[in-house]
Amino acid sequence: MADTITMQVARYRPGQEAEPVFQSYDVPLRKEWAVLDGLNHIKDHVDGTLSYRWSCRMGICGSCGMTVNGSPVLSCATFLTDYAPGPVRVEPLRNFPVVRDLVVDIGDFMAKLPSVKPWLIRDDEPPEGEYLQTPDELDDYKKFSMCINCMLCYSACPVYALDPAFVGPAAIALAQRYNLDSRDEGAADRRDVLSSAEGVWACTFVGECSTACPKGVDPAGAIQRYKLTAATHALKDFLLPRGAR
Amino acid sequence: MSTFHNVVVVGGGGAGLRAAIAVAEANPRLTVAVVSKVYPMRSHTVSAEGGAAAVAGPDDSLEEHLYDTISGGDWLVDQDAAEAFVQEAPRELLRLEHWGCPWSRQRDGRIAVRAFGGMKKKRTWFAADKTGFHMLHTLFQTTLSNPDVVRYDEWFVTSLLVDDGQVYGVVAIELATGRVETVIANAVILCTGGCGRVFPFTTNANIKTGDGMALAYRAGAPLKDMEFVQYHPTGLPFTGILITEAARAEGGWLLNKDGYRYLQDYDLGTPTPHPVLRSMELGPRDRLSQAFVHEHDKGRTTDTPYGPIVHLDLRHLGAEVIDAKLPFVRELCSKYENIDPVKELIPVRPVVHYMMGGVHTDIHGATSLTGLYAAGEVACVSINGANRLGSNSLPECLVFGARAGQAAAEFVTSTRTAPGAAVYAQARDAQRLLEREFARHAEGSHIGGRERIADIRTEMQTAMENGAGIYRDGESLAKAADRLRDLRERFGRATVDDRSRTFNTEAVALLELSFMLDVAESIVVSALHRGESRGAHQRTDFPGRDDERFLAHSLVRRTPDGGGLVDYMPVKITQWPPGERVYGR
Amino acid sequence: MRRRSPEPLVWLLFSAGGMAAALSVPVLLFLFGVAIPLGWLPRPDHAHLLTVLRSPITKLVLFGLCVLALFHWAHRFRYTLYDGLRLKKLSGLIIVFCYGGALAGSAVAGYVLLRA
Amino acid sequence: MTYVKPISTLWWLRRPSYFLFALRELSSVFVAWFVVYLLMLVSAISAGPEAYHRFLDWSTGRVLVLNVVALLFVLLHAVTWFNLAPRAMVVPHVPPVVVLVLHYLLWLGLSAALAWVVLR
Ligand SMILES: Cc1cc2nc3c(=O)[nH]c(=O)nc-3n(C[C@H](O)[C@H](O)[C@H](O)COP(=O)(O)OP(=O)(O)OC[C@H]3O[C@@H](n4cnc5c(N)ncnc54)[C@H](O)[C@@H]3O)c2cc1C
Ligand code: SF4
Ligand code: F3S
Ligand code: FES
Repeated sequence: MADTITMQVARYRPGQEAEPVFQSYDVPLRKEWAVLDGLNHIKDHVDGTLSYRWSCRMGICGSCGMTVNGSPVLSCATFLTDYAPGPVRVEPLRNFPVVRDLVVDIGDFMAKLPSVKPWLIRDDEPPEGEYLQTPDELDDYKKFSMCINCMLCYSACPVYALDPAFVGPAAIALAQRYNLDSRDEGAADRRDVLSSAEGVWACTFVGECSTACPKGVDPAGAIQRYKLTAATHALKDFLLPRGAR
Repeated sequence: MSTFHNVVVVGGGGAGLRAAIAVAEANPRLTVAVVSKVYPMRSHTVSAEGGAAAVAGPDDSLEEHLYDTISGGDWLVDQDAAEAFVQEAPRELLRLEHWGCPWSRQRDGRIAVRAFGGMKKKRTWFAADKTGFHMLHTLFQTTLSNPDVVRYDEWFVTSLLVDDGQVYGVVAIELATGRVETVIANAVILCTGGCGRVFPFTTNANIKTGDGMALAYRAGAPLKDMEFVQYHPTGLPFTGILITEAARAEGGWLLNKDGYRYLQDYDLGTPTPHPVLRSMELGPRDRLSQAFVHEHDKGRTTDTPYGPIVHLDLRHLGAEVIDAKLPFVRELCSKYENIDPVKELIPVRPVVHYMMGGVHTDIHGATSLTGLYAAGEVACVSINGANRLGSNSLPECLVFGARAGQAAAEFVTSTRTAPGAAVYAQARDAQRLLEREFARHAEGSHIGGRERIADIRTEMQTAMENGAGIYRDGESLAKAADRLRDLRERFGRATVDDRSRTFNTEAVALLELSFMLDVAESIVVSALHRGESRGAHQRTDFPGRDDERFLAHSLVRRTPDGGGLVDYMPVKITQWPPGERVYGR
Repeated sequence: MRRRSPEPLVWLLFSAGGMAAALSVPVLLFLFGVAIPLGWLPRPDHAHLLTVLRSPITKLVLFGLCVLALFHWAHRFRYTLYDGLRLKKLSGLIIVFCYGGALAGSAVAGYVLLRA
Repeated sequence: MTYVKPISTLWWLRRPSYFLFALRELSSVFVAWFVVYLLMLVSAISAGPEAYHRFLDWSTGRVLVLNVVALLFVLLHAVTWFNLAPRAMVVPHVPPVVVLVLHYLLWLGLSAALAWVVLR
């Protein structure tokens, strides 16, 4: 095994470049080094001006998403040796405006998130103790509660690229996380946004969101399930006379 | 430019978000801002795995949780604070349940609890082994429903605005634009988390650089018990990724290189096939980490390129238990170590994990400065004493986050003091100061050569590991203090190559390093002064606990020349006089 | 009042069509489009096919299949034009072409099957 | 001052998975073609034996090529459709694999039944 690997890193400094350019760096190739370790090596020892986000380096904070050799991944959980002998191409996440180097603007998601009301909605006062929930009921939504908001799914989804108004995979999965929670009563409140044209109906089930998801959330499944729910609802509305509803 | 909010919370982790909700609930007319250098859901609370302790079942009692906490903290715990803590923890965790936290459940639908190190009863609530993740996201999503909570995401706070001993807001850099902004407020709550990055090998995220401790320290608030740094006994070599204590609570064993459960040699009980509470692998973290050092001295650890290790054995638990209770452990091991804990041993070593010390506060989260509050890991309310028990920290964030929020809300509702002209002048100055600071570091031509931020940081971390590690003595600490003085001087020559305003992470790293140097120094000074061994602070030159002289909290204040001045305040003891810490017997 | 969108209903038709097509089209296309013309299988007796075709059940089933399959095409093709060729601007036109086409096709199918 | 990367109309050529998706979407055209072909067949059958045989003769050559391509696309449609089914249809207490297997069994059964009706 060679002991270095070339990383081609996309650089974009507003005011300096009109569009991203690639800069190559040679970094040591070590068995346990993630792509993020390579970037940290560059930043600490070669070029302090390289900008990117990271924090937990254990795949749970969701800040280090990047495009590595064309695929959206968590750079702290993707290893350099998997790309040996290289070069490794590191670019910012696709489908988001690039702020600087590998940093993208996820403001769009942050603005959309509250619109699907991802919080527990109840009309009544909470009980003295806990709401009871069996392990089976927990399993009904557990998968969808694993989202770390890393945005890999948005980066993978071509529909989001083409139609930025699309609410998008993670936000819909989070809405489903609450819709399917036995303690929640807010499904009706979420329906307007979810079943709008920019909601689930914009998704053509490309499925790349679920392929990209590092936490097994399966947003594509969440969306597809909601389509079924929404369609059943619409059918009922359509078939039943107004008074009977 | 400046904006105004009644209360500013610095930090969007467990403590910060809980505090913000508490402010909004206490008085809906108040506006509250959450300023955080990362998006709130990226805060380090997200990495907490094991669980959150609160008395839950009928077979447990507040008394027992209180006693475990006090003895676990080697009696350096303020018993009134700990009492408030154990009393309010269950309610707080229950509130989180009402907000949707997916706690793991028993068959009948009630909350499940698990065992944890140093706890006599099973009282640790958990959401599989992603407890912090679920708690943080639940809190974050709950704040989304509250329009009174205004967020300033990716704003880096650089200093507090202080006028005449009262705090009136913060100065911050908006990272996306590089603009220096001020947020004026009647009260500030610091919830910036810990400072593990002061050490080389830590479970802590990149963002845990002790900013809030340094902010308060510089503003004149004393830091308390800074010498107590917790090493967690089971971190993965190289990455420092934590293998949660829950792995041992579910029945994991620690083995030395001969496959021997070595903890039995360190007065931690006798090995049994099934886990026994407060015994062996379920002893407290300080004792387990210390045992590792002794094993190493006896040559019974295994050497690896990343230092000596022992092994954590989960194989006998079987795939089913591991997948149900410890799925993240399995995921982390396979991802970062390429091993499957169902079939293989996990290499582990002690790793810096948690800061018992912090900004000194009373039991309402109030600091010594008017208008300044602190909660979470940044604060030292003194419920953790000389050694925090696993799973006490998450509920601490909630209990004291809520208390600080309420106290701050009351304070701003009842006082009329408005920020004077001096504050606004300071706000204007702050911008110029920061610009000048950067210009200085950005200048290429320094007398005495240029210094890289990363080099200074690495040397600081090494100095801390060597001088103020699991075992320390007067000599090692003095040497560390020297090194730090030296590094501070070199810091003046540190250069920033990045001149861009947009998302300048090099500038952030520079500011963080300056914060860390302050924090490191406060740790070393405090440790030098405490001539005894207690909990996580083990002096080889003073091996015994000395209640005569040191049953007291250390308080370190910053002197004008940048040094630290240490004095002591008494520990509040209401029920339990200091006793012997007994585990496994 | 919630804005009524026809999207769920056309999606249901799309899905039903997708399912019907997935289940029955491969075998039918294989038989009549490939295997029989190639002579891999003997040509079925005309009389037999006519009897089968004249049964009202067959007519109904085939009619259902045609309508659903056409709506499946209409819906999917609409999005193919939107995304694949980036023609969302022409949305109005595309909708008329696709669903209109499906309706017209259904009418033809009805006519052909009734007459058979 | 952010940079937004323009999207090419040929975006679906950029990644193999996108290309496969594009093919899957295109399958609908061949489903529609099948309807046309089926209706032509029905007309031919109802028009009498000669028409029927003429139709089958016509179905060799170029039409056959078209039908082979159409068959491949329709198979792609069927396989992707069944594979995705368990994700949309979540039946409580039934593992997704079972849903998947049931779909394939149904497909098999129905195909056999149709073939039997035709070839009997
Ligand atoms: C790996 C790991 C596992 C753990 N497991 C457990 C467990 O099982 N049980 C338990 O009880 N405890 C556990 N702990 C401890 C516990 O998680 C932490 O002590 C707790 O989460 C700290 O929360 P916090 O809100 O105080 O700070 P954090 O969650 O660290 O949040 C700090 C916040 O402050 C902000 N901030 C910091 N500096 C600035 C600045 N200069 N300007 C603006 N914003 C700033 C950050 O952006 C962030 O939002 C664990 C810790 C670690 C490291
Ligand atoms: S759904 Fe998966 S990919 Fe999308 S943001 Fe959540 S964790 Fe990331
Ligand atoms: S990739 Fe996009 S189109 Fe739908 S299935 Fe996923 S959101
Ligand atoms: S650094 Fe946190 S997910 Fe990669």
